[in-house]
Amino acid sequence: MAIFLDKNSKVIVQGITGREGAFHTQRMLAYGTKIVGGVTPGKGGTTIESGQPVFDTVRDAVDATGATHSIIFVPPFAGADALWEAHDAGIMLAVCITEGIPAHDMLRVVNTTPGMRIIGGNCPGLISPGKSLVGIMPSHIFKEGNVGMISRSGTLTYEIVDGLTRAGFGQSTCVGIGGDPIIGTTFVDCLRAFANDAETAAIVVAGEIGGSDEEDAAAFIKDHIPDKPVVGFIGGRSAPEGKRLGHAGAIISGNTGTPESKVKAFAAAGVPVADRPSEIPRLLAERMRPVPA
Amino acid sequence: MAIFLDKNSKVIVQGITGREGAFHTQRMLAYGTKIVGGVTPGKGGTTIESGQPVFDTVRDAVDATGATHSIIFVPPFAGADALWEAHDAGIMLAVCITEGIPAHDMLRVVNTTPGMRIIGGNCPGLISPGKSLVGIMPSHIFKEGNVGMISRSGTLTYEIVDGLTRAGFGQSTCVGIGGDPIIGTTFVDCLRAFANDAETAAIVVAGEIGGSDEEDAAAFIKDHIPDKPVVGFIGGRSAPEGKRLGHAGAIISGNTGTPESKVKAFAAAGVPVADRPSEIPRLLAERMRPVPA
Amino acid sequence: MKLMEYQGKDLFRRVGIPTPEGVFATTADNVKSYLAAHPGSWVLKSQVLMGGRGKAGGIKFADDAQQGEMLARELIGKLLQSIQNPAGEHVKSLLVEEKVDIASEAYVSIAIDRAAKKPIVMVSRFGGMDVEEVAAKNPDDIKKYWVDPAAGYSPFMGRLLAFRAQLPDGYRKAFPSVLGALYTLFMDYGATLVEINPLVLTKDGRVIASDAKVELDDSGLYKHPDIAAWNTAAPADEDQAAAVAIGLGMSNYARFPDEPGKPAKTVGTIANGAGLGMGTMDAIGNAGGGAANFLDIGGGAQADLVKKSYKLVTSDERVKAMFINIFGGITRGDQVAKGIVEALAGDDVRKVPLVVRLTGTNAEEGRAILDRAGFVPVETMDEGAARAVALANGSN
Amino acid sequence: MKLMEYQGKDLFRRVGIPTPEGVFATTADNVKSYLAAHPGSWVLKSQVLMGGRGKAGGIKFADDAQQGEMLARELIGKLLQSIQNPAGEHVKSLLVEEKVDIASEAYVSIAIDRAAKKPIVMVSRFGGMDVEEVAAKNPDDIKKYWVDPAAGYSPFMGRLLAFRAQLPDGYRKAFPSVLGALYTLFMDYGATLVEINPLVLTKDGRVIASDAKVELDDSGLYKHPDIAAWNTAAPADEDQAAAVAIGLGMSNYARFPDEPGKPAKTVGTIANGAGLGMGTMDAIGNAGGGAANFLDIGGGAQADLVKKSYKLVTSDERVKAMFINIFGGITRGDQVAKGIVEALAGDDVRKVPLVVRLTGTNAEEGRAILDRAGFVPVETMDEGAARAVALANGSN
Repeated sequence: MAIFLDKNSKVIVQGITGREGAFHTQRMLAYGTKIVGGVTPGKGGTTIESGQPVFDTVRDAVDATGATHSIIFVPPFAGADALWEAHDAGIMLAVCITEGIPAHDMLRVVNTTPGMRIIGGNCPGLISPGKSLVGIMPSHIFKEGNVGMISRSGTLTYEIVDGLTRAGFGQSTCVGIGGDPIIGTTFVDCLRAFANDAETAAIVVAGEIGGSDEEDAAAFIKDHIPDKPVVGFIGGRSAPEGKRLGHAGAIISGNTGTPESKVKAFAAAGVPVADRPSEIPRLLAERMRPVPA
Repeated sequence: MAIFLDKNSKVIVQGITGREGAFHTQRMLAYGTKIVGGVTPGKGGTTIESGQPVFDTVRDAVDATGATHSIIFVPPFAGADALWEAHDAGIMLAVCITEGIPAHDMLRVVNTTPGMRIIGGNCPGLISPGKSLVGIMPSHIFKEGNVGMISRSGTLTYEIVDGLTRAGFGQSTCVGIGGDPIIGTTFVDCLRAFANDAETAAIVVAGEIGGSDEEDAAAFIKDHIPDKPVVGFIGGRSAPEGKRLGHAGAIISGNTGTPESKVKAFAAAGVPVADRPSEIPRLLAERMRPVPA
Repeated sequence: MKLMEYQGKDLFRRVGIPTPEGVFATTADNVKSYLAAHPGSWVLKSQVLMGGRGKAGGIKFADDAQQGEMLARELIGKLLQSIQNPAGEHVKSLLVEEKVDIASEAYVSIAIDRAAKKPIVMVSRFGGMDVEEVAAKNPDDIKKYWVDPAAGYSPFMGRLLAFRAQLPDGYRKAFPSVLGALYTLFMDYGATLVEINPLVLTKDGRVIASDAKVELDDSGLYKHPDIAAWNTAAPADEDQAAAVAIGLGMSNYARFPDEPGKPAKTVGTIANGAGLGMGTMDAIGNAGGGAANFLDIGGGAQADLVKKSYKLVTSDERVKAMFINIFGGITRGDQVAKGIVEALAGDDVRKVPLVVRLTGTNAEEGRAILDRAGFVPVETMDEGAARAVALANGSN
Repeated sequence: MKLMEYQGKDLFRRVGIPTPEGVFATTADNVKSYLAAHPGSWVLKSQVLMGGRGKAGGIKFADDAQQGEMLARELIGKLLQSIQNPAGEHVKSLLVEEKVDIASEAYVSIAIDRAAKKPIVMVSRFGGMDVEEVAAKNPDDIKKYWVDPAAGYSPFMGRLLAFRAQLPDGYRKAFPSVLGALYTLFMDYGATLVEINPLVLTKDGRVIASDAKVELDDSGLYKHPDIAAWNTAAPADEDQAAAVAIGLGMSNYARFPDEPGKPAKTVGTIANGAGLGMGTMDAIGNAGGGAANFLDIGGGAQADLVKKSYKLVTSDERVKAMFINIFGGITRGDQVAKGIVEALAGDDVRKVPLVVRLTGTNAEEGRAILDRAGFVPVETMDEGAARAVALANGSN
């Protein structure tokens, strides 16, 4: 059944009449996502061209449609507000596309929205190929299958997924968790879900330098995922130390977050780390057809 | 087994070397309460005269003694801090004697200490007669028995309990919930516990004018306590409207919190309201030996 | 602590809530010179704490300096009386404000919901009138929202309330930030109530707090010494001031005015604890008498405070007898007894027939002290109340 | 945004953290006149962002105005170099501070713990030295506490940390409030790091922040326009300034210095998304080349930004070839292609051999645009990287 998102998930779009919101609403609808409405304060009572109703508030939208999922396209200063509004209305999973939400806003949000899963912010979203897309990924590169994919980056995910699909590895669910310092859902959260998902047979973890998410992921894999092959990747391994590269996470200083530390952690968990995205399908193939004991 | 407190509950005293803390520690020990230590920052490593160890922090005290209950004697400005420290250390029930803690401090505390029961502030505490006293009540007036008692006031509780004991009605547990605007444990919380307590056969609810706690209690009794007799009392029924009397709760304005509203709510729940404390034993006696149907 | 309108608006401006242009005035000359310098239409608003100020004639309109001066002379010193406040309140100062062109009036407030243990926000599109009347007639005209104090306020709450309460469109842009500022005030200053009624939408599209009602938690006032000083400068209530003067809390003493058709308030009461204090009043009532006051000496009172309390209660000339009712917990009977004996020994107190009931912590020591002074306490509250009422009525 | 020490201490004073007496100076004359007016022993501290300032000779002591002027002349304009910062940093200003008599030095900091999603407080009784060394030698000498941001800071946390870290007794009274103020700064100004190293206990019993290290979250800077202006006034990093100048985020562009023993940094890179940007650098490395830079055009970039990015990267004279690697999501291939064509058509850019890889959203439209300009993109990232490295090495 994939994780976090299946074909019956009812989705609303916060910021549905904005430029990005409107554009991606159509893409998601085209993919088959059950978009049941959207929210733009002041435009309640109208409908967008494709027929979905617009509401003034998330509560109105949830009351009228029974939506459980939301995808958020709002300016950075309104990101925390949008997440709190989603939580207040009983949304169960919110994908926050917005980039540049202040870290302290997110710090308060993630500690005060119990029971709601947040993906992102600053993430490409979530796709369960063949079922539903709640995100901004170019959907045509994905293919239904049994590989779970998690990544801190958007475009690097596309690069890797493209390779997987071309090599014949379809995906159960792909989650872009986002590259901001404080994000709602971590590698470990996703790994826990994949570990329990019958439709996921193998997992790709695409990390980056900086932070300790990859080390935490490796520890979790070692302890809790003995039976599903996992392949890793670390972006930014050639970066000189002390340089901040786009994602606030991607900065190396001291001994934490170095490529060496991450590769070592993955190795200790029995997870091979690809040197380049194009190697991932091969590493996966070797592990998905194990030699019988 | 009474509610909230039994003879095995391990108790620490926050502010054990202060004037009030030291005085009541001895009274509680004399009653048989398992006081296993106390906290006074800077006096860690010492012991009080009766032999209980003093710690610098609540964490130290809990780590060393395994205490689950705490009683707090600190100045008002330190009240919230003491409650947060108790929560941080894993205390399960904290009795806050301190009077005059700012309402907004308590507002934040009660919303950020999940899993810890707070009794008070501005309350006389908790006693399960014959078992343990975590409070400042004059213990000699209490007697072990099967009447549960809840009150917003300290001294009025003594008045009522004294009457109960003289009339032969012992008590399972007596809880002084405190008279401040924001308190940790309400009438309804106590009623829920008494409803499920095999050792409690009847309940006395001593309310006051102001607020809506009595109305809430009446509604709960009506819906959830069909089988145990309950007797009510409302203090301040002769007060003119609009006067603030000591307890911040005890102010009448508009139609909320009037004696009439409270008496009516109790009547609707089948709860007789005594006109004076001395009537309570009689009302209880009538209901505890019901005429066979 | 209740703030006057001009004080509330001072706080409003600190957090960025728009208020009308204007000036605070304590004399008619103030008003005259301000209006002379600022031609236009102005409102003179009496600064009192009581409700029903408008109906009582406390608000006037002036179009020039001369008219303003005349009306100010009329208002300052005037006794305003309303149905809610038959005793009335003297006007000591005015707030002079621009007369705005009103397009719409809304109601907004934040208070502490004791049961939910959360701040409750209430919004109605029917502002400018008695909100309790609105609530009674059509409760659905008032929309409510409970804020989680851990997460705090976020603008969607303002949007949600504005939409649900159907505030006119003109409010929508400003409302979430006005409410946010009001929430900041509520939290930062430890308010128990902040209310804007009306929150005006002007014809030129501004959203302005036309009135301000702010009540602060007395227990939190120590965090705001500047505001606590406002209170000292102008005590709102004589009883509160008297209580504070002898070292009691502001709410530990209250006198009760005589009520037509009820027994005269001739019995003074002192008890320890608010609950027992109320119970003692009630007992006087049950015995057919009238309690002249409520006085709670609090927990752990020393002899000196008991003595001062005795003096305070007997300073009310109506008091013909006194009932002191103590059930010792933190309070120790010996200290109370000592205080009583000292009070009665002093030359500076008015002596009235006294009934004492003393039980609980150190009651025996206390009884021994009273015994040495030749005084025999009663056994129960009911007995003490009956005896005090009889003494007040001239029996012995 | 990293703050200089004097800027960090400005914030310290705003929240009430005690700092040494002193003055900020940009000239030797400033120093001279201040010391002349304030006799005593003073420290001259170079205001730079790099670590290891003391070992690099950036801190001097002066006992009178003449000595102070001389040392200030020496320091201002000096290039400080340390092991951490071999490139070094020029001193443009000094902080002149009272020389305090040190009884003890502690370490305290608050940072964001990404994994716990909470602020983490770290305290050690070994202050005044490299805390990473302390952590490496004896991790237990650093005590940690994770604050629940919903509940916020409460003084017990400071007491707990002071006791656990065994700070000398002299700290105990002041520490909980200093830490509380530091937490206020951390939250109110959206800091990602606040650090006091050392927090000095003086011989006369004062607790003073002797140094200040503050890093603010760039995304939250818009809430503090006054501080954001500090940054504009003195950009800390040329690359950041260049990025902001063309409309990119501060962290979207970074040049990499040449490293001994590694391939020369001759390949410029542009990609969309930080992840792909890093992947592109890595691919250059894997192909045996050296990426001269990282440049992420972000999501949804328009043609104009692509053009400006091209110009920025080629302004680095080391760049001999360029690899533009786009996997369209929000970013649309046609806009990127349009930007490339416009850039190459302009007279104001340095032209270097270019490799483009274009796939994802509107890739076909983009390829058509490139096609019309006579340009054929490569198919894969690996292929593109290999080709760009070859071009940079002079092959074709």
